[in-house]
Amino acid sequence: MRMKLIGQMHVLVVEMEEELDHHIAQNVREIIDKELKRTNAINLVFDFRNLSFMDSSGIGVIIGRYKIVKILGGSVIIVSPQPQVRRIIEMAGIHKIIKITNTLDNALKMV
Amino acid sequence: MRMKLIGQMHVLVVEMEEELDHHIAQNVREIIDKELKRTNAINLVFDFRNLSFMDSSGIGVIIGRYKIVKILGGSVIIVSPQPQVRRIIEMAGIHKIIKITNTLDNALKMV
Amino acid sequence: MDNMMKLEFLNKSNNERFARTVAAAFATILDPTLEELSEIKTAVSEAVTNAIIHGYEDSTGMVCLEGRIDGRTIEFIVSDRGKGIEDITQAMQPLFTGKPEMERSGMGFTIMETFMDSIEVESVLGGGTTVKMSKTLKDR
Amino acid sequence: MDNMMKLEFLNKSNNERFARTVAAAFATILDPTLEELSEIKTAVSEAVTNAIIHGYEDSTGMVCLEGRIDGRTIEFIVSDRGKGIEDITQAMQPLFTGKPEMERSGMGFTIMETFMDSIEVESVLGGGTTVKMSKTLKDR
Ligand SMILES: Nc1ncnc2c1ncn2[C@@H]1O[C@H](COP(=O)(O)OP(=O)(O)O)[C@@H](O)[C@H]1O
Ligand SMILES: Nc1ncnc2c1ncn2[C@@H]1O[C@H](COP(=O)(O)OP(=O)(O)O)[C@@H](O)[C@H]1O
Repeated sequence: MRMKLIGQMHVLVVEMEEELDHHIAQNVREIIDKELKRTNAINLVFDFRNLSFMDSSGIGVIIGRYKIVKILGGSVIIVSPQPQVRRIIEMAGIHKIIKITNTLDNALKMV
Repeated sequence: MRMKLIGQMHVLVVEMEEELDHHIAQNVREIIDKELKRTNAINLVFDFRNLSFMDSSGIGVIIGRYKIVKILGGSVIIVSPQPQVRRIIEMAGIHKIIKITNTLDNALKMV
Repeated sequence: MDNMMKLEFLNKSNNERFARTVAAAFATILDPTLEELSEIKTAVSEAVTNAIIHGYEDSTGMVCLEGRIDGRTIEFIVSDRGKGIEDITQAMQPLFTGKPEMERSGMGFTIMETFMDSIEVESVLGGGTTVKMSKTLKDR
Repeated sequence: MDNMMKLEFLNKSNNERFARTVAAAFATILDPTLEELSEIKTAVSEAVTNAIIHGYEDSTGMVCLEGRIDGRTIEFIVSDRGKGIEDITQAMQPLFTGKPEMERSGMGFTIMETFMDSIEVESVLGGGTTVKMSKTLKDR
């Protein structure tokens, strides 16, 4: 997992790698929440380009962050989920409340 | 596994893929021996470029074919073994009796 | 039965990935499509994660993953000897979770049902839970 | 002990690849180098192949692959309940094989010894064979 802050837009970009399951989720959650507090970011972009697998633990991570960011008045955007990840996202109905787009550039225009 | 015959040189080129273990070896042996008979080839080139794994069952396959080809008066050449495969070959001393080279072109010049 | 395997492992969360990799490696024997393989991996990941976090919670125990192949049909049985499920019908409802505080989504069983052809759950309170899932792969 | 797993599977030759993939997936928990991973995969492949072809020959039986992790040390135990080895010292000699007609090279034990840090073989004639191998991985 890598993170970068785009300060003037208050966007935290989280680039996930490999596989997001319950084991990984525990860490990811903590790190993102700390970073949101530390940086005063209010928008969150999940860059899923390099995420090859996600199970329902990932749904919990996304929805949990969505709730926090909503309270801050910002939004969550998902970039480029691979087919397996996209199916999980759609099965959970996440695409109805969170925007999905193909490139990081697009995501940054949408926040 | 793919095979091609270079008729005027009496060379049978065997391109191995994925992993060569005891399970695969049983088949490989039979197919090569049949093809040597059918085509009257006397030289054998093992193209190992795309072989990602080999265990000691592969040693048996190589040495077994070496013995047959020697009787026919031809030679065996190994092309481009990956590191794991090369280690097994060297551990078994195969490199002392069989030539190893980097390209198929080189191998064809060497038969 | 054409093939079978049985894997037991500690209920550590870093074994979740290990267990679904094993399931995928076993399924590979049937030369599945990429889609079938990722469905199997996901379904097994859900069942194994449940055994680890809901079955055992903070206690130590072993999780069992059995695989069976019969023709083009592959079956996985994930079992634990943990706390068991009180109301299976409720547990299997989409979005139901016993652990909202852990940000569980309650989608685990729904994913297993969607990605596999059939699923059967047996559970004994205090005795453990067994989830049996099967899927018939496309002829190749 | 930090982690453990136990895998049992039928003595079918298409499980050789499955078993070494499982060993590699278990070792992956320790984040090994590519070289360490391929050494482990090869050593386990040799032991499992031996159980299948020498242990059981044409009869049906189960092969067991256990894995244990302790710090940076990983141990694998491959066992069968097959015919056993009469003379272990002879069996472990480089180039010795009981099945030259199958084009076995007699290099299996030599590869296990070279790729792992230690190997112990126990065998009971008619009772089966257990090969225990361990390797301490580089700190990362
Ligand atoms: N192996 C198990 N042992 C005990 N309870 C379980 C087990 N598997 C599932 N459950 C119960 O069923 C509920 C629903 O499971 P699931 O649909 O996978 O959603 P989630 O894991 O997100 O809670 C769990 O929250 C838990 O209460
Ligand atoms: N699990 C086993 N059960 C019975 N005999 C075995 C077993 N493993 C090894 N052996 C004996 O030891 C010999 C040497 O084994 P190895 O060095 O792996 O070479 P290879 O498999 O090429 O014969 C075998 O040929 C066999 O006779």
